[in-house]
Amino acid sequence: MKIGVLKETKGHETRVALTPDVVKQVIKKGFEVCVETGAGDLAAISDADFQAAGAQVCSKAEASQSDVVLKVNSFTEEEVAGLKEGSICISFMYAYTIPSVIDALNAKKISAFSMDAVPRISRAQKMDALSSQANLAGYKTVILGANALGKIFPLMMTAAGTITPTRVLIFGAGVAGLQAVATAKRLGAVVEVTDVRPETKEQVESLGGRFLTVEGVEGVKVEGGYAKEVSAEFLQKQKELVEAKIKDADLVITTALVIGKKAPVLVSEDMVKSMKAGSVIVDMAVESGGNCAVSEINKTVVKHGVTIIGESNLPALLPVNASQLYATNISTLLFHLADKEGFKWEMEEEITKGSLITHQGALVHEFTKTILNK
Amino acid sequence: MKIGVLKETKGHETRVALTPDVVKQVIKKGFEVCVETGAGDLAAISDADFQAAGAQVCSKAEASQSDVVLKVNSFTEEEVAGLKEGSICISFMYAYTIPSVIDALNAKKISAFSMDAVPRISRAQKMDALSSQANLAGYKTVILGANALGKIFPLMMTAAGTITPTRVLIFGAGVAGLQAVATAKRLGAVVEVTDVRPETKEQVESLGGRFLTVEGVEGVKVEGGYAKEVSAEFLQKQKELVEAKIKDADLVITTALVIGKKAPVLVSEDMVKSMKAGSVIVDMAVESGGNCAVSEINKTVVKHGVTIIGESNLPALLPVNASQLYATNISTLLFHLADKEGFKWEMEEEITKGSLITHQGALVHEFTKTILNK
Amino acid sequence: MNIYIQIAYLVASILFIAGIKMMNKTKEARKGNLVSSVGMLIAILATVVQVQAITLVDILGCMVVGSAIGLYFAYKVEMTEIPEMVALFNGFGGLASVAVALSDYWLKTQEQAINVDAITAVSVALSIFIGGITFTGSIVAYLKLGGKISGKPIMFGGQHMVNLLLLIAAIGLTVVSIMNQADPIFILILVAVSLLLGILTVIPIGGADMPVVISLLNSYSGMAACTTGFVLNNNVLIVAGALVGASGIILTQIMCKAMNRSLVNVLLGGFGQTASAAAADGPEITVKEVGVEEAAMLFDSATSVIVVPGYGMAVAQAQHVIRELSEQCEKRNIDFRFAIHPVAGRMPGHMNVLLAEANISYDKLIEMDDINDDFSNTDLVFVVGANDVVNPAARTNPQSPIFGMPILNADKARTVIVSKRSMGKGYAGVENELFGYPNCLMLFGDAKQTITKVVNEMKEM
Amino acid sequence: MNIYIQIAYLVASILFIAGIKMMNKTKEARKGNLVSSVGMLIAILATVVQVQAITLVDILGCMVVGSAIGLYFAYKVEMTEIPEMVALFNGFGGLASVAVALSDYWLKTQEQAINVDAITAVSVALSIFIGGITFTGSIVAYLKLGGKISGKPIMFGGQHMVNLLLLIAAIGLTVVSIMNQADPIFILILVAVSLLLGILTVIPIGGADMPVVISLLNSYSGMAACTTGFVLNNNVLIVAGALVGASGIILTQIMCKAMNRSLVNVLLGGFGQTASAAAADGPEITVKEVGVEEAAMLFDSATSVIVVPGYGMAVAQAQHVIRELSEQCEKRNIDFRFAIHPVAGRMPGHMNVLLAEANISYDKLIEMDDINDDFSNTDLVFVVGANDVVNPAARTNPQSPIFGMPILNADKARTVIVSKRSMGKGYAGVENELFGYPNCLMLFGDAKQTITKVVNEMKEM
Amino acid sequence: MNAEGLIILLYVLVLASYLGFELIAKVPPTLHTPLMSGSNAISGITIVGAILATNELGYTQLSKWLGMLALILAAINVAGGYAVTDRMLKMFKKK
Amino acid sequence: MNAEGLIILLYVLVLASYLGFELIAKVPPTLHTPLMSGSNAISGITIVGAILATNELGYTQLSKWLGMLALILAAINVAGGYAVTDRMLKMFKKK
Ligand SMILES: NC(=O)c1ccc[n+]([C@@H]2O[C@H](COP(=O)([O-])OP(=O)(O)OC[C@H]3O[C@@H](n4cnc5c(N)ncnc54)[C@H](OP(=O)(O)O)[C@@H]3O)[C@@H](O)[C@H]2O)c1
Ligand SMILES: NC(=O)c1ccc[n+]([C@@H]2O[C@H](COP(=O)([O-])OP(=O)(O)OC[C@H]3O[C@@H](n4cnc5c(N)ncnc54)[C@H](OP(=O)(O)O)[C@@H]3O)[C@@H](O)[C@H]2O)c1
Ligand SMILES: NC(=O)c1ccc[n+]([C@@H]2O[C@H](COP(=O)([O-])OP(=O)(O)OC[C@H]3O[C@@H](n4cnc5c(N)ncnc54)[C@H](O)[C@@H]3O)[C@@H](O)[C@H]2O)c1
Ligand SMILES: NC(=O)c1ccc[n+]([C@@H]2O[C@H](COP(=O)([O-])OP(=O)(O)OC[C@H]3O[C@@H](n4cnc5c(N)ncnc54)[C@H](O)[C@@H]3O)[C@@H](O)[C@H]2O)c1
Repeated sequence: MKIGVLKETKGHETRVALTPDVVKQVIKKGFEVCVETGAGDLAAISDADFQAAGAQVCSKAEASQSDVVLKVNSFTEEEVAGLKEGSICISFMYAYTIPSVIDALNAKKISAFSMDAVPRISRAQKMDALSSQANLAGYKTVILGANALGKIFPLMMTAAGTITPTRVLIFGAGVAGLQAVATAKRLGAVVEVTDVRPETKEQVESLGGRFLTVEGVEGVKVEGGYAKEVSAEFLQKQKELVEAKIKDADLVITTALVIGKKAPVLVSEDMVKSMKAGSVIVDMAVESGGNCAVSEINKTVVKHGVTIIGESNLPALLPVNASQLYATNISTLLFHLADKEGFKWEMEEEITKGSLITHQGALVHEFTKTILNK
Repeated sequence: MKIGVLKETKGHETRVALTPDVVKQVIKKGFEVCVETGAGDLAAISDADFQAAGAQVCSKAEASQSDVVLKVNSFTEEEVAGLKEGSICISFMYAYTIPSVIDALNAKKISAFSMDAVPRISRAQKMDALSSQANLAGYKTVILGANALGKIFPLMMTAAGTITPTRVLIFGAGVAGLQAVATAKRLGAVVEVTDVRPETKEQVESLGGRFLTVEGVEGVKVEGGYAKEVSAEFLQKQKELVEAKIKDADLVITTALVIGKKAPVLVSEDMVKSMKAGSVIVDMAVESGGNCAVSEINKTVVKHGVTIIGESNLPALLPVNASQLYATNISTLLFHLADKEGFKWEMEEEITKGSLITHQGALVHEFTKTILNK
Repeated sequence: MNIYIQIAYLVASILFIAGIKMMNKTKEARKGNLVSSVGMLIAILATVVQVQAITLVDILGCMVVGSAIGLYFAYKVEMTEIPEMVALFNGFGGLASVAVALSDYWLKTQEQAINVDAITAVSVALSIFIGGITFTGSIVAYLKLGGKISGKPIMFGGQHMVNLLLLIAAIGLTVVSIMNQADPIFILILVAVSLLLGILTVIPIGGADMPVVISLLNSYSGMAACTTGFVLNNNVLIVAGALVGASGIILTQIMCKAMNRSLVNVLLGGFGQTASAAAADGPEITVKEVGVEEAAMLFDSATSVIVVPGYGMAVAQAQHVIRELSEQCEKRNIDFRFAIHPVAGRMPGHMNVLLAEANISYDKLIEMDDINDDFSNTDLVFVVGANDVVNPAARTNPQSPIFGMPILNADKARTVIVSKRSMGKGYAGVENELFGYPNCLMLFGDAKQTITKVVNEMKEM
Repeated sequence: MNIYIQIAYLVASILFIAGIKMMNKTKEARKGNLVSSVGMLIAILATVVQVQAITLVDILGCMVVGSAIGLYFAYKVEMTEIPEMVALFNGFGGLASVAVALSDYWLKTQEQAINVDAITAVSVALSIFIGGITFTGSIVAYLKLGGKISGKPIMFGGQHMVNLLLLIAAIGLTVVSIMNQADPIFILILVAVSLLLGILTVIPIGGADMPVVISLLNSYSGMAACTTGFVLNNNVLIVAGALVGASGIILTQIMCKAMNRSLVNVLLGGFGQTASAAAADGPEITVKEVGVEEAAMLFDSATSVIVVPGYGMAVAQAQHVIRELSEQCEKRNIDFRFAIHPVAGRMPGHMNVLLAEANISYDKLIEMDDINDDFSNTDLVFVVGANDVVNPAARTNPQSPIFGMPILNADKARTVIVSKRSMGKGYAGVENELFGYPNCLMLFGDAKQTITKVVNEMKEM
Repeated sequence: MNAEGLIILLYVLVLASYLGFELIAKVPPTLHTPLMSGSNAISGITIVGAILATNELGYTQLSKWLGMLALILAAINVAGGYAVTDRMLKMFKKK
Repeated sequence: MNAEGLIILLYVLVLASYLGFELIAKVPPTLHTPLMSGSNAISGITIVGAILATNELGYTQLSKWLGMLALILAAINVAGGYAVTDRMLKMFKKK
């Protein structure tokens, strides 16, 4: 089977779906690999590197005609047009956001697997691109914040006076949030975290962060690691707690996402106003509408004296590592679904079932169907 | 006595010579303070903040007419024109670089003290603005590098593979270099350092860095904490050592300055070529000519696949802390030289003697005279 | 008595003291045992030279037979059976004291028909009483440990009452026997009562507590020897017996403390059940617990150690004390590495962050794939607050939610110690059968606290 | 002898043992002294009840006089003079032994004109010999310590030879006196020889070594009492004397080790000069060293501790073990903080970075200006590898290159312990006279290594 | 035995017991079992009594038989005890 | 004294000395001086001998005088020794 890797077309994207190391593994398994010229340029991987690893370097058209085509970001309608009828494609899709692409895929009977839909079960952890990318994003968000901030993170007692440590307030202690805690803490900041899931308290503390516990209120139902239902009372109390804390914060990082929904607004404009001049907010959820009311996508804006960073594609700022991890994720999924003879199509198997979006001209993914009401 | 604080005019400058906290102290000592409007804007200090601290906020002209005028960067000829005849000014000057300004100062019989000329003796440590700013610069250089680098600093073993730690190579273990070691180390990098002064080995190791020891060669004479003479043989051996190491480095930071001279070129263009694609160099000495052969002042350039950052004013990227520390430095010097009744003019006193550049219409600073051959 | 013999006894006593003192230190312990055995030899020789030539044959014969039996068993037993063996030997020692005291008493009161003085008589009674308890108690302990009878505590109502009554009876019998020295029946009943009491005090005790019991009985046998010394007016018996009696009590107390029990409980007998840490639900996993001292010993005697850190290490913030552990091991030239599972903890790189904070060199952190083959050659794996990442169900049980997840082969090591607070489950919420494996020992308690204790133990070794 | 009296003596012996044992622990020491004094009371009472009514008055009279003198001096002396006082008391004890032995001997050989057996005679001679040395040796020590004679070692050629000859003479005199018990001259010469030997062995010893000498003489006085026990065939004297004799020797050895000298040197007499840790150059600073045990004790008994870290902490990478120290202190509810000097280390914030790495909470780090007034209320300041930042010359000596630099007022604390490797200078290259202050103790050695030892000591307390 | 004799034996007993306590107070846990076993061997000192008891004529008398029984048992205790302790301690030798 | 008696006294001596060694082995340095002083007071046990020696009639005899001298000295040692030790130890009390 021939695997094609396309150069990303989305603005700001720097990642590439396979890296030379992983290409070698893919070839070892008996696949052929063909990479679009310049695909790795922005991730510091040259065409020569790919060739050295055993891949062919070819034109976009040629790569698109492979049996399986890999990408990081979802395929556009034009890209789908270039694909072979009945072929297979794998990438992040967030399928519920792109109904027209789904139609295009179905029209060409292309089977599409989505990386973001791989179920988060234990044995699929190696394919969990959401985690791998969120982890990097969590690190990067702190570096971005540290870079934008007019002060240093650690406490420092010097001859010219004492510099107080930067106070970082983090919303959401998922994968990205936790890595942000760890990174900010290493750099010497005082880190406070709020989350709706009670078990995150222990996790945050295990990294040296302080958890803002909403006292005396229950009302959070957790299902499969995700907060399913949060009572209004809880949210109100949480907001009051946060409002008191955000005034002192130098850097605010928001990471709260709810899959398939608009991100909750956690930092209102009033809160922004209450913050100190010169402080910084990094909104990681800006692509799904933002956790901060005044963040703007892919822009750094200054509002009420506060710098608000709305970078939508943080992993793309770490192209080397992000590509490396994504390549492992996607190749692991590939090896799980297929061998050199072809795909296994075990339609009832959990991972296949969870990640397959379109197949034989139909939208088969339950969750996407629900959201799109199809 | 009335103290004036001017808004900085140099491009990229964000600092301000006094901060509200320090203004309070100055006023407590019996001085009057008058700050140019908008002086603190870029350091997140509003005019209102200054007023709250007891300072008047006034026009540039008015502030310039104070008995003592404070700035961060050296006064320009135009600024000197606005000063009162026979008044006193204090700022960083690097006097040997600005003969024309010196003439202007002398013409108006202005006594100028330079912060960079304060002798680095124990009791003057609180006035040591070189140290306080270099320290911040050392931190910032790592943050800049981390932000520009396409990978993360720490070792990370994840389900999607292991990310190897970033290798940071630092040239020069002065104040800035050491802080860079500390910061890179905390973020999880593997840090290697080269310096000509042998005692820096212990200092680097005390921060967890590895020191690249040039084996079997002596030839470094240290005087007053500065390397005075380095043998050619030593430099050659050091270069060979570094050439071997720089190939593996992801981030190179150069901090080697020699006061009153052009900075030594430590990273040649060949070395840059030998580096991996995607790696980053931050040249802290870019203002004095650069430690890297291909760095450009105030620009970030990509050469041979390597990103080279030539930011000349790193402390200005941390305006809050940089202003805070600088204000302490400059006010401490002020209190040392004067009380509310006026200046003491103890001309033989070490600090006065060391930092006074012009006085009563003449250039009186020995070192500056030597360099300018006056 | 000949002065030289007396001096020999004094020398023997000194050698016993020196021997015990040397057995305090790991390095000198073996020499200490030798020293004390030389003392014993001297004491025996000094005694043998006193005997009549005509009985010498009997004496040597008995000694040869006894020694042969003793040596045979000492060298034949499996290493794992040593505790039983010690118990058995100890019982013989107790019975020997009974026999000596009875012999002397019988000789005087029955055969020579003289009345012995009260002090001697009381000594005889004490010797019989303590020796008798030691004998049967040790035999029961021997049987329990060897699995020849059930290790479970055997209890019945009023046990304490019966013991008390027997004790009172023993005192009464002593008094009566002194009054009527001509009639041997009382002293014989005393023998029977002591033997019974020995059985009754030990049967209610569970198998896991046997080491403490043996230590206590060892102390008793010393006391029995000591009282025999009073019977025979012999200093070396008094010194050696008192030494053993006192040191045995202290040792028992130390062991009790290590097991969280009070000596009073032990002395009263019937100090009950083994603490059994049963799993909360699901298929019951029977685990073996290990104490901090034993854990320290296991580290001390290992040549290679792999630490598997997990989320529990992060929760306990045990990383710093683990570094101390690594320092202790490195001091002993033990190969010490960390096996980092890719999803250990709750975020990617969780373990890396914490171990870096504790200043553990990157070289020591080995990826799963690189270390997984090394586990089978490793003496000791120390699992610190990890659970799912070492759960063999991921390899073997297709029903398990973690089936298919690659895991660290911790179970393949010679010995595994798991530090966690309870039988609580990990993130995936599944039982971990590793904990019940024969090579796995549980070190319960907060990781930071228990490891601190282990490190302290190691520092003292 | 009456059995009750004997039992009383036994009880007294037990109380002495218990008392000494309790004096091992700071908390129980005072009670231990009481326990041993009760033992003494019992022993005295048990003896007094034996005496004839007619001599009772003499005895009570002498005891009252003696006790009054003893108590008077005990309560009168200045605290600083206590060592002399102990030496003096000790000398009296030695002389008392001489007198008792001589009295008994005189009574028997001269007044009752009987020949005593060899064992008793040898005991008498030993008693006189040891007691005599103890007496004059203690008196010399008393005089030296009190400054009544020069504390300098007084030496002359052939000193060792003279001592050896006197020793041989003493042995000869003993033998001869046993042969000719009727002639008291030999035993009287023996008295003179012992007294002389006591003087000669102590005069060559310098004043600084006197504590060791007193400890040794204390041990001798115990031995003298012990031999007196042999003379009088009295167990309590033997037990108490032997206890003191043995414990004194061990104590002497411990003290020697703390002072880096060998016991052999001490026993031979003339073990000379004080070791003085002199500074390399510049004005000589005389410092007091402290051992890890004592340092641990000082921590243990402090209620507030401030740590002053400096560049040496960074070099030694001692931050982690300092965290352990802080944990030990916090366990004891000792207020534990860090005073961070703004230029400690070699870069701004050097200490901050390292202490953060060791996970020390930011709250514990106090800026110089905020903590400088607290030093005078602090029990213990622990300076770890800092030098310039605590150098009082910055305040007092306008010639010093660091004059005018603000420093941490470590010297104001009740006690200062300085951990550094040697008398090496700091960055500024100047001598630090703090190290010679009376409240300052030097803990020499690599900071990480020594503090680890201190922490280990504390864990065992 | 008279009271005088008893007293002196009590001295010995008390001192030896005290010494026993002191000696063990600091033994590392690893050595608990060997120490127990080693001191068990010492408690076989009864063998001295057993020899004296066997030092009888006339096999018809119980005291003789008891003595011989004691002697065999004590010999087992002593020989076996020392040997097994030694075996245990041999294992502590570092490889 | 006969050899028999000597032997038993030697037992006592040996055991007590050993005990003395063991008891002191771990004393913290702060307690060195008080311990020295306290055990010095114990060594005043000679007072028992002194009492027995004073228990003589006839002041004309040297043995009596020596006894009284001994008794006074020993009493000084005992009373002064305990008192001074106590004073020292009082200072160790935690504030
Ligand atoms: N790394 C990631 O990115 C990530 C993200 C999300 C989920 N996960 C999942 O998390 C799991 C990680 O496995 P793991 O082995 O590291 O952890 P784990 O399976 O969650 O087990 C942690 C164990 O630590 C013990 N523990 C908790 N606190 C302790 C303390 N103070 N002292 C001692 N022990 C303590 C708990 O047992 P007791 O309660 O008995 O003490 C628990 O069994 C995997 O299932 C993985 O899939 C990982
Ligand atoms: N912070 C800054 O920005 C900066 C920058 C440049 C210069 N300085 C200067 O550096 C000095 C800092 O003062 P400081 O008190 O921190 O340090 P210091 O005065 O330099 O003294 C450090 C001491 O640490 C001891 N030491 C070295 N290694 C040790 C080890 N392994 N274990 C124990 N002790 C060790 C040394 O004594 P031994 O050799 O006897 O062990 C030395 O006396 C000031 O004079 C300051 O002006 C500071
Ligand atoms: N294979 C695995 O087992 C695996 C791998 C990765 C993640 N996970 C789990 O998946 C879950 C989600 O991880 P993620 O990083 O994708 O999270 P996410 O990006 O979906 O959400 C980020 C965090 O924001 C929090 N949040 C939501 N609403 C909030 C509000 N109003 N205020 C504050 N916080 C709010 C969430 O609770 C979550 O912790 C976690 O439980 C994680 O442990 C499991
Ligand atoms: N008050 C004080 O005591 C005080 C305060 C601050 C700094 N200092 C001392 O001043 C000195 C200089 O500090 P700085 O930060 O201003 O240094 P700097 O900026 O002048 O130089 C930076 C470093 O570059 C090194 N360097 C020079 N040529 C080099 C080459 N060819 N290769 C590699 N490295 C080279 C220098 O040795 C120095 O360590 C240090 O000794 C420092 O400790 C003293």
